[in-house]
Amino acid sequence: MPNVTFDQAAVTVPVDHLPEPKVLLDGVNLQLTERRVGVIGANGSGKSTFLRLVNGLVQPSSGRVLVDGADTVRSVRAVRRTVGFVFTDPLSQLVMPTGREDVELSLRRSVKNGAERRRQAEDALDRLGLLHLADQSIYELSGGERQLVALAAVLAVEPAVLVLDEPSTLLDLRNRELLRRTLAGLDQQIIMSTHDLDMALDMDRVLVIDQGKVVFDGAAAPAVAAYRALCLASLDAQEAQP
Amino acid sequence: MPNVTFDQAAVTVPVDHLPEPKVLLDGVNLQLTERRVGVIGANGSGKSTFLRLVNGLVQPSSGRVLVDGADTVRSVRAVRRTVGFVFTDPLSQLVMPTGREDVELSLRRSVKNGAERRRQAEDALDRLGLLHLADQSIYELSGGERQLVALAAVLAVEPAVLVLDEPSTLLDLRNRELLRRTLAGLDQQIIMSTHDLDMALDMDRVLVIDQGKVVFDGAAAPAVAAYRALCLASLDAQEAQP
Amino acid sequence: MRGHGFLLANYVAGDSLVHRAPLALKFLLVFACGLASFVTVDWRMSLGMLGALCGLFLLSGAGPKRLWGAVRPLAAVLLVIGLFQWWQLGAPTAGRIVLNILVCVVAASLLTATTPVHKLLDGVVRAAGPFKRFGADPERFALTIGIMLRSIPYIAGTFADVRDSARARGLERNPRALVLPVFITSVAFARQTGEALAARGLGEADDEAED
Amino acid sequence: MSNTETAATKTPHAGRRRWNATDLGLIAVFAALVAASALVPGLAVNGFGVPITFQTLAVMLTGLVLGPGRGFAAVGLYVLLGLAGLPIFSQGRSGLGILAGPSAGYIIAFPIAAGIVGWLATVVIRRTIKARALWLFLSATVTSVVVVHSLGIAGIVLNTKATWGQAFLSDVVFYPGDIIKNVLAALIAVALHRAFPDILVRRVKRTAPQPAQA
Ligand SMILES: Nc1ncnc2c1ncn2[C@@H]1O[C@H](COP(=O)(O)OP(=O)(O)OP(=O)(O)O)[C@@H](O)[C@H]1O
Ligand SMILES: Nc1ncnc2c1ncn2[C@@H]1O[C@H](COP(=O)(O)OP(=O)(O)OP(=O)(O)O)[C@@H](O)[C@H]1O
Ligand SMILES: O=C(O)CCCC[C@@H]1SC[C@@H]2NC(=O)N[C@@H]21
Ligand SMILES: [Mg+2]
Ligand SMILES: [Mg+2]
Repeated sequence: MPNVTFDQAAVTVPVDHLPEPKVLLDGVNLQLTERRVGVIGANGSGKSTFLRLVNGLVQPSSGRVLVDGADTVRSVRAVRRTVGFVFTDPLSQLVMPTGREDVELSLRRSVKNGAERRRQAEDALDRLGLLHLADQSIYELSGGERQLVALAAVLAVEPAVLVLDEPSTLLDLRNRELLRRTLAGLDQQIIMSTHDLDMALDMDRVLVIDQGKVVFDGAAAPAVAAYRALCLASLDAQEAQP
Repeated sequence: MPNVTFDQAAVTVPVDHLPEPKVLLDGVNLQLTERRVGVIGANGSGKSTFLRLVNGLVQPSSGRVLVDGADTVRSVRAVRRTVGFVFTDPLSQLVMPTGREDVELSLRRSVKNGAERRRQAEDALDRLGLLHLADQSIYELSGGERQLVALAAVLAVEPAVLVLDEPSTLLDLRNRELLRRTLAGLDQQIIMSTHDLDMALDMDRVLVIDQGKVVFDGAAAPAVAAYRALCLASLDAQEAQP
Repeated sequence: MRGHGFLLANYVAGDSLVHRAPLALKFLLVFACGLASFVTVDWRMSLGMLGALCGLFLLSGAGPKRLWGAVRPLAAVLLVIGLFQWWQLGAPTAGRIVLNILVCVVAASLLTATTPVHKLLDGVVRAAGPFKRFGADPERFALTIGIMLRSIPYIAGTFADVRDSARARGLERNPRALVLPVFITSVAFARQTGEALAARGLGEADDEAED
Repeated sequence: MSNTETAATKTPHAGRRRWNATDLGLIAVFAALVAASALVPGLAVNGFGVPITFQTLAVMLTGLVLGPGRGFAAVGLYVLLGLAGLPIFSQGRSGLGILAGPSAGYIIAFPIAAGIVGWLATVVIRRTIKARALWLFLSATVTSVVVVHSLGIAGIVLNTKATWGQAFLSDVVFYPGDIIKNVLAALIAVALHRAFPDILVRRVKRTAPQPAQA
């Protein structure tokens, strides 16, 4: 497995109306070498920021993030060749008018031959049962169909590390199961954030993030339990308030 | 409760690269008078299309949809005054920079006086406990807060029917619970699609849509069971295939 | 990027003199600055105007950060123009041209930073009122302007987002992957916004009225 | 209930179709696109201080994608707001004074050009599937020569003391750039029509006639 290392990585951004910069992620120290790593936590806790660090979409304000020894800031290009990224919102990822074109675009870098590229693109779409939608405008697909197309576009290039930011939000029961099976069948390392706790339970290691800090790091079941406890505590706190 | 009537409503669209127009929804006949109606089904089955028919965002290609007797095509404005619509992604719904301004925008048509509008907007935000976030940029709100602000903007004009298209998919455990409680406290008729089957179980009546047809219509528990069965069947069919 | 004042500073709640000044007066100021930039012949006059406007801006409590935020997107353009005109027409003229542009930008930002959007819309509705008899619909006209003002930073933001998604897939050198999506996302945003308005019963033509 | 009453008033396709909210959104966003394109630094400047800008690309694209009515409205809105004082003309300029400057003709030509190229685009989209890009490019180029450049030259002559010959020569420098921009506009327009097939020529027809009574 590849080795993703967080070395005191922190992310802060200045905010217009605040005197102090806002801390999105606070000095994270980790080595991820498991095959399936889950990231869970509340809305706004910092999950997406964490994942974006892995392929250099967000750069650490201090500290470093290394993928197999390559620094995500200094060797972005090498890192991006290793790390595939699936966004939560498929529309912010799909950039071409149709699914087929989008998958082919993904393959441009690795497959030079046009016919071969086309074949591989159709293959990738077919694996998720999307071939019949290949030429439909992505804006006329349903939400779930779009999310699957976005997934296909990234899976097509078979990156060594696959980072998925809540990949199942728009999926139905069946496609969620399909995604689970697809991910189970992959050899790559997978780092995935999710609000779907059943999916988190499949992981080999789960991180719970809260307010920019990793507050739990361990096996799936206790991690999910820890997260549930966090939620309940904050709901009760709110109940008590008014 | 208001009465939403589907009278042989069908939606078909021509697709460029297909010889036949695509059928998104196939002659639906229904009367919805229950207080909480759930809509569940696979990705691409036609849920969003169904919901959009209710407030005229999609027009039936044949047949009619009536809300309290008003045709969604001929009397769109009247229908839209009665029916509020909440999208999956609150960012695509909030069109102004802050919650306050967005709610005031909602009220523009009904309240001409600026001061009065401001008062009503604050009222609407306060009812959902959001007043303290009124002037914060919508980009700085958490996912759950954003969804609730979007809800407040829709509720401000006091629609009699509230249509929600997968409102909880982007939310974490806590915010999902918060949304559930908020919805439970509303007097309006609610028609909601969701992939969260726990949420579907709260409903008084649940429709299962499959390939543009309503294939089940009844109480929540059997509906969810029927949908599960459908999913399993199609997964097994796929397993058997290759 | 999305949420930021780009070219036009975002509204800042406040109770300053500028906040309380009538909208018409603030608009007149913007309009006059647009005209003045063609009348002023001396860079010192432009500098004076710019100083006064910046003073007003800071007086409103919107803060220097916001001011800089609004001007920053133009910094590169202004630098290029400044150097080019310096070479062509000499320093005083170059200075005047650049300062005049800054005057316009700061004046427009002064208006948007101290006027909440709905007041701006109300103002447009009133101003467009007389055109009603020619079939104009002031409310929809104002709404369109409101969306346009909000779209400028959004489009600037899509440039950044699109670069992100191209990068995430290692396509940062592919011009197709960088240019086309900006337009596709902008159109998608337009339709999304339109639908969001329609769903709330805003922006549709009166179906009860003459049709 | 209100059937009989509304049946008489609602004749959707009689006369001019009124714009719906989505149309307003498109008009607003394309106006913003033109504004954003004006801010991309235009490096070279011709003899009279008119810069090379991306506005022509955005203006043509607006027409090609939105068609005549909405295209004219979008670019018209852009010009109107620029004249009112928003710093959205080339190089961040604004205000009525621009009408006295050398760019005046070009700016007045923009909305007209968007309208005309929009009308041509409607014809092209209705008639062709293949080689659309080529036809769209030709439409844009013809419009740009006939409308933008000729009005632009007239503006220069009127507002400066130049002769027609001088004005023409100073305008010629824009041709290579404009042709490249029109190629881009046509390619982008084709992609946009594929991504949003119903954006210009509405495909969704109401198939069956309305049942008269429930
Ligand atoms: N560029 C930015 N400027 C200011 N704040 C930001 C920025 N990016 C993110 N944030 C804030 O940082 C926090 C963490 O964001 P992040 O997107 O990582 O959360 P998340 O855990 O992925 O949440 P969700 O479950 O809703 O996706 C949020 O409060 C967010 O509003
Ligand atoms: N304008 C359109 N043109 C062609 N096909 C369309 C159009 N809009 C939707 N579709 C198709 O119609 C089907 C139903 O779409 P709809 O959005 O209603 O599904 P959904 O049940 O909401 O799915 P999801 O759970 O993924 O949101 C999908 O297969 C989609 O591809
Ligand atoms: O000042 C303005 O905003 C308008 C500038 C007009 C520039 C004209 S448009 C046609 C020609 N092609 C260019 O690239 N620039 C000029
Ligand atoms: Mg996230
Ligand atoms: Mg849907």
